[in-house]
Amino acid sequence: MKIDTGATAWMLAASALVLLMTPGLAFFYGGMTRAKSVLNMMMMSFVSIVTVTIAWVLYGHAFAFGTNGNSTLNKVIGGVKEIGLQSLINSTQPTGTGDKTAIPSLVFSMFQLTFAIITVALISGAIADRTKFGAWVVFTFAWATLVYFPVAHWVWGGGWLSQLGIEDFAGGTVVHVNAGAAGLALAFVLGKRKGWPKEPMRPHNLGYTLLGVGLLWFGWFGFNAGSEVGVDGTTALAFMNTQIATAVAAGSWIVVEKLRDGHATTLGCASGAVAGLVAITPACAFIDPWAAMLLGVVVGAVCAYAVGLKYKLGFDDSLDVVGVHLVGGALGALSLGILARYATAGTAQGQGLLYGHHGFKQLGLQALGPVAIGLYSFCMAWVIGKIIDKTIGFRIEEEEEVAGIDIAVHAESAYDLAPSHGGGALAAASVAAASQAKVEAEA
Amino acid sequence: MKIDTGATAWMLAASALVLLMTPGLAFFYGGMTRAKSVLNMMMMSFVSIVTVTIAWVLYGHAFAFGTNGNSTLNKVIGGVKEIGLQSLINSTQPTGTGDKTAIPSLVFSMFQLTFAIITVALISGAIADRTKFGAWVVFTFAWATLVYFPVAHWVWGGGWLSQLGIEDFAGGTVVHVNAGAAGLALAFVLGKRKGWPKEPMRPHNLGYTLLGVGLLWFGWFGFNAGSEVGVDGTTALAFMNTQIATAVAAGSWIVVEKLRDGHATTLGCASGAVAGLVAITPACAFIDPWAAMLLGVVVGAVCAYAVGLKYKLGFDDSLDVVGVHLVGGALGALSLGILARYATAGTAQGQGLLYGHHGFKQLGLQALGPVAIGLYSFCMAWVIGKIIDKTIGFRIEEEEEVAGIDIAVHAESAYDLAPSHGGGALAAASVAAASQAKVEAEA
Amino acid sequence: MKIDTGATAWMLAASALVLLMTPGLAFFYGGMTRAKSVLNMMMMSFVSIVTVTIAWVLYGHAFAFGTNGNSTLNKVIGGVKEIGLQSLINSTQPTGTGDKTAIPSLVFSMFQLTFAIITVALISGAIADRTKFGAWVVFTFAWATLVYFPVAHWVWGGGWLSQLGIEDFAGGTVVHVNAGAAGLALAFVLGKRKGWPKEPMRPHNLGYTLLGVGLLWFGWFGFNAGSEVGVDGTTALAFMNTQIATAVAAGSWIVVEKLRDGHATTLGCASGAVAGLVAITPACAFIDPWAAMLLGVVVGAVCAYAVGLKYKLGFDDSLDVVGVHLVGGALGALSLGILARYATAGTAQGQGLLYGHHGFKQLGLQALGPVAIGLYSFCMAWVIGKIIDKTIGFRIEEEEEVAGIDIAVHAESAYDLAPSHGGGALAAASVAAASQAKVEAEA
Amino acid sequence: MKLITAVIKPFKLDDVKAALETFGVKGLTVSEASGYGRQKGHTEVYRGAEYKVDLVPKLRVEILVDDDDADDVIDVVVKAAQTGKIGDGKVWSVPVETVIRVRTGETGAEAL
Amino acid sequence: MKLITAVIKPFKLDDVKAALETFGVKGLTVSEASGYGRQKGHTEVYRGAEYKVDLVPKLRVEILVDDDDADDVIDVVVKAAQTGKIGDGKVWSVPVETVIRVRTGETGAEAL
Amino acid sequence: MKLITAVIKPFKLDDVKAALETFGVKGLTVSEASGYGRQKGHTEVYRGAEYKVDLVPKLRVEILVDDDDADDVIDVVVKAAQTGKIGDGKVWSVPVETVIRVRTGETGAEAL
Ligand SMILES: Nc1ncnc2c1ncn2[C@@H]1O[C@H](COP(=O)(O)OP(=O)(O)O)[C@@H](O)[C@H]1O
Ligand SMILES: Nc1ncnc2c1ncn2[C@@H]1O[C@H](COP(=O)(O)OP(=O)(O)O)[C@@H](O)[C@H]1O
Ligand SMILES: Nc1ncnc2c1ncn2[C@@H]1O[C@H](COP(=O)(O)OP(=O)(O)O)[C@@H](O)[C@H]1O
Repeated sequence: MKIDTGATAWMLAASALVLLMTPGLAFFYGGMTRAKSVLNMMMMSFVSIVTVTIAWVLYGHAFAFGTNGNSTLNKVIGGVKEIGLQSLINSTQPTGTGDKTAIPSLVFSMFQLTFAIITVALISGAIADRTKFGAWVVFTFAWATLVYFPVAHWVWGGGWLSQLGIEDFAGGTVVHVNAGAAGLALAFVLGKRKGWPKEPMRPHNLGYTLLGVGLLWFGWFGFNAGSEVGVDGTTALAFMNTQIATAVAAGSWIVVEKLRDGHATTLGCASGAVAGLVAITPACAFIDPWAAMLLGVVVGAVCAYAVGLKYKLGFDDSLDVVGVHLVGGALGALSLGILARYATAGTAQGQGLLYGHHGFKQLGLQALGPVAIGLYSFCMAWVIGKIIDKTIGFRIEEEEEVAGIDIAVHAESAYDLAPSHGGGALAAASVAAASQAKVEAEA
Repeated sequence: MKIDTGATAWMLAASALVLLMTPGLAFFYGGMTRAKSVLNMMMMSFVSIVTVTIAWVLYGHAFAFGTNGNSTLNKVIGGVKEIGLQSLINSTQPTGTGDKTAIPSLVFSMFQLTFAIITVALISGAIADRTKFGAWVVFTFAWATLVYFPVAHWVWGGGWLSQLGIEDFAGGTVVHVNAGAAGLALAFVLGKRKGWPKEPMRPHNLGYTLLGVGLLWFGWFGFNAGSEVGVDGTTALAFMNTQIATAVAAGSWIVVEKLRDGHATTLGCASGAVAGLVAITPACAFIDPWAAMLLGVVVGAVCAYAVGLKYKLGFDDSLDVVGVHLVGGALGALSLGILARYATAGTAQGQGLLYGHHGFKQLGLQALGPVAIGLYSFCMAWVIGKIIDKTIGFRIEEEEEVAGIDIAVHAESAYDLAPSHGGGALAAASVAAASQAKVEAEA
Repeated sequence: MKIDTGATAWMLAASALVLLMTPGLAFFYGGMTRAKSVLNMMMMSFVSIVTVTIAWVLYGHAFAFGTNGNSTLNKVIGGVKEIGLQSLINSTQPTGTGDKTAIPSLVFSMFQLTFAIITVALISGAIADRTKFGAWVVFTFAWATLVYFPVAHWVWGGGWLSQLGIEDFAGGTVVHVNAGAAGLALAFVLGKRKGWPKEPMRPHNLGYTLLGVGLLWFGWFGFNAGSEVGVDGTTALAFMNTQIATAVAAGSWIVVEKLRDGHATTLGCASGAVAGLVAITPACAFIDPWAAMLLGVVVGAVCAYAVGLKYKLGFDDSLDVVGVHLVGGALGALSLGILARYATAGTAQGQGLLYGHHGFKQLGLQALGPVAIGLYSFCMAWVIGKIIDKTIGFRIEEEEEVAGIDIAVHAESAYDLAPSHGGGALAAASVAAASQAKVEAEA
Repeated sequence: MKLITAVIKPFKLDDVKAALETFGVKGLTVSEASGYGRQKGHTEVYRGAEYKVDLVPKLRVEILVDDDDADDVIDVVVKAAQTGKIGDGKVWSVPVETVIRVRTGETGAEAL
Repeated sequence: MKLITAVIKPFKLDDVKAALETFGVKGLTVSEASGYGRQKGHTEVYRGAEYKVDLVPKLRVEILVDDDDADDVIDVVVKAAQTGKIGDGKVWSVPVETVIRVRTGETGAEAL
Repeated sequence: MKLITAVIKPFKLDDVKAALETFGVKGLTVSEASGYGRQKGHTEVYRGAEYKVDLVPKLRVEILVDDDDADDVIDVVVKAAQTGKIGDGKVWSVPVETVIRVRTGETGAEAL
């Protein structure tokens, strides 16, 4: 098929944008931890790029988007032909615009890879400050393989959920419910941080968190508007709705805060924006601007309360992966059952309660998606987590946790800002570069 | 009209780029405040995204770019058909390249929305450290509605200024003079910060400021080269000229500093780059590379002096919105009257003194633009500001200002970096998570 | 030729992406210095944007990509027609996709300009904390003029190296070996920092370094996939391979660290990613995904050891420009001699040992490139550096170095974070805004 | 009047504050410090180069008390700050000649 | 010799420095501290969870003076640091046995 | 028992620590401070406005020692911290009444 250079240009840009979201997430999360664990938090995101990329090239693309020629088996898993991505070179993939043009298959693969990466990275927010790094590396491989790749296949690769007619434009369930449920499971497997919730664990650098939101918001345009895999009016609608729901949800969250706590906070604004991004993700291409606004109002307010649940229920979902991604993602997916208007252009297929003839059926389907994926992901993450915990151990020592995971696990500290003689007198001046000998010996 | 996927791809990317400029601005500004007010400074930018997006969807696009069928009324304001943006779905907008291709109207709307957002956010630099957050929210709605939307219509929506023949490619007057004049008005309405100019108020984090400049520079390519609304040689020229003027102005500013103060500073380099970006904005598509260079030299030097004016005249334009945006924007707009060569391809229409047959007329028009828009914006901002001040109050209490607006208004502090036991012993160790009960009670 | 709007859209985006890499580099490098020299480190990057842009417009493009009509002279240098870029307006440049479409010449020029900028900026990592700012400014002009522009011509502008058949898709030799060799030369010219290697000089802000890596990685997609100058399957392959090698190299580096030092570090992950980006640069469009993976493994491990060389050999390449860029770039260039499969589509031209009929010849050529360019760059940088050192001096005073270059050279300090009364009581409270009078007097 | 200075582990501050409040001491002044002693610091690694950081983060607490209370307060602090592990810190007391409350100019016991 | 220590509100440092200079004191040493006392701290809110921060930023100023000047210097500091509002801080003095200027090895009054 | 306090140039800390260790002192407590005295600070410039920063970064080292060692320790510190340039700092000593090791409750010389 003929390559549409315009569509491809957009998908190249979109791929880069979505890839940037993971460093963005590293800063969003990193700013919320304490100064002694920011590096570990960021490393959990960065290493997800490493591990998921490797898994993707080796078999991830094949499992998620390959075909295996067996229509029953194909309901649950892709194929093997795409292993190593070799077969994608010089092949093309039709755009989503229905005009018989294509983009190079490797661009599609790259775009999808970035989704897999950030989904895995999102989970890490639930287990801040206390996770063995090696265990996390193992978990990312296992969960991507056993959960993300199949689930992506179910919804986007022609699997059973898509065959049922479930709609998820850019990943409300595949990405956010999926990651949120896994985060919840790991929060249980790892248990509470020492001192939680009695000890205060407030964000150490809200500038980083805002930077993260800025990059996430920016990248999310690629995430959502790129999911059309092409350039047309749907791309445009997805883009605009993303902006609307995000801005409105940020506003909604801080209005709730102002009324409830007396202050509109920076972290609330940032959290609201992310909640809006999450909720609009499945719906962005299917609903009207006013509906995006409505969704923004609802998700901003709901999530502003949902993040308090963990105190009530007593699980230490440290950075609110559940309250924002699981709740927000489910809400967005569900909203389609009511508000979807453009699900499949020109037909009632996939339309919601307000527009479709089979509205209740779609609403049911839209509820089934989060439930099925959420349950699957929760159970699998719990099992994987438990196995890791029983074998190599999933949690660092209590003393390391108190002293700070950055130094214990990565042998680094994030900041050395003291002005005296530049570079932290208290630290640097008392430091001995003990290792040159060692380095030399080994080099 | 047929959608040009290439042009659309660029406009999608450009829209994302310009949206990123507002978080970029948050960091540019945030780094220049003191540590006790950085969050508030950033929140003024972020909340502008919220409020202006809402206003834009509801009526902003309609007011700025709609038509109302009445040619006299249309000189000053757009229409109402586009309210809610519903009518833009599946409609298209011709590209600026004259080849009968189009982009989806919602992409154009999104692109323009990002301009409205950053224009409003720019104003906040004039009133750092002392502004009631609720009052700022009200101001953003009012000023966007009464000033930005109409002014955008006058120049870009077919209104009276464009009918007169004023040229402003990407917003030297609509964005920068407009915001600068409003900033000046608010600096008068709110008055000086306690201690200004006697007390030192030096930037607390120049890294943030440089990050902001990096993101602004990056995003500005979308701003300027996106304003062609299409992809052709003009887009390319706008892009290149943006780079040239910005780099040269940054250099020009630090040369002035080196000669005047003995040091080339980081903040000077950053400020010069922004001044260059501002000045080239109206002119980027109309002038030659050598002229962009000349403009860069002039604006870098002029603004390096202009930021000192506030001490002389005694108004506390805290982060130099006037010295950089009003002065730089006016200079750029004016420069067109002399240097413009390609204003309307193939004709003398809009050419400057050096090239056009009607050069003096164009120079006059180019002077009229900043004056008319500057005056209108200044007066309206002053009136809106005064009304807000007399009703809900525009300024925080003196004690809150001394203690720091972040804690007073947002109940947050930006940094908690102390290494002792991670997360600021002096703060965190002495904190009690008093609120779980409250959260639970309310959740 | 007809402009391909899709290809142009991608090249516009790619140009913006590559431009962003230099601020990204500023943060990557800045985070690794001590707190007292971060601003100077960043300024060396930012001012490179200024100086190289000026040189590029004036004569850089002409020297690198112009033709002079003399085929012998043209082996070593471009022409003069493009001086001032005036002749590029409204002209076009064929895309690299062989389909007879074009992009505006100014877009190509802008894209190439961003390469020149970052190459120069890369060098600064070798001479952190001790370089006179004015001397650096002079050096950037001289080195860009005498080294970068000719070398770019040799490889990409039709010069002698390209005529020999050397392959370098996106700049493994032109950018990385070139910059690395110059960095090595300057490390010798300037000598060691006071106290090196006995005194500890650990990174002061690893968050900045990670931010830098995030932006570099993001921008590098433009760097590599943009080097196709068009949109086709090759663009897609370059993009995907960039991701693969980078992720794998980051992983490879931290595995080496874990085994050797006991800890997988943040800086190691960041460094590995950059090493991967460097090594894949020349090869990205020519090799298979599995080969990109292999290259990633090798370069991550090799560079993890190469950065220790400076201790052994005793030169203070402060931020490891040699260990990462010279070594990584040479490795990538060399790898083509073995792994290249798609160098020129459909022919054995340029294929490596594994595929080509003339494999050893290509391997020899791929060794020649780094050697020739590395030697030329090293010698020229040494000579330029020595001349600067003997005339205006290249190094700051020892006392300034101890006190910190930021204050000595730029009269600024990067951070003022103390919470007491906001904005650093210890600093700000004791400061007197002595200069208003002066400013007024001069304004 | 005595000035009691305690160098303690940072995460013990809350306990010390609580114990002092129970005892009846109403004020104190804290500052960040770093300690060097039997307790070892840690090692950091940057690009393979190892750095020994042998200073350990501590807090330095100062409490002005009446002569009569001094011994009791020292006791209270020592008990509250104790973990039994190396690095728990030191407490010492120094005689003070005058204490003045800046706000009112009160001196001596009134100033506390 | 006496060591006078003042815990003051940070924004008063300039006034204190100026007053001391007028009086004739040429040097001092300052460090960041946090105070706990009658003055209340503030509340921070993160995602609806409230944190009470009850330490208030202060500066800790140390001035070495001759015995004869001690009372006057205390006076000067108290006056300059006073705002009359809760939290103005404390000033106290402690007897010092030796003072040495590191640069020259001078001791006693010469060392100041 | 004596408390010796030294205000020194930050980059001298390593030398001081080494010298004390050689002498036999096993522990000390350090904190960041800023000094004001004969040594001038520096000037910073932001958008053409000049700021005089007249406080200079210093470290404040506290060492508890036995009465007998006090003079020697002072000597050791002064020698190690000396550069001979203005701003080298001061060392002073103050009598201490009690010292307690928090971990064990030991007092006096045992506590050091
Ligand atoms: N001689 C001393 N003078 C001042 N402070 C000391 C001295 N010895 C120890 N300290 C402080 O007490 C802290 C704890 O001492 P350390 O020897 O590590 O453990 P412990 O007191 O439990 O034996 C040190 O970190 C240091 O701050
Ligand atoms: N007993 C004490 N010992 C040491 N410092 C104290 C003591 N009481 C108060 N302070 C210091 O003095 C500061 C002011 O005390 P506070 O009780 O808040 O106000 P005021 O002195 O005006 O009554 C405190 O922040 C603290 O730093
Ligand atoms: N009277 C004083 N009280 C307390 N500290 C002082 C006093 N005078 C000087 N200092 C401290 O000693 C440091 C060095 O003093 P300074 O006058 O600059 O140099 P020098 O001691 O070499 O003459 C100052 O920075 C300050 O921290």
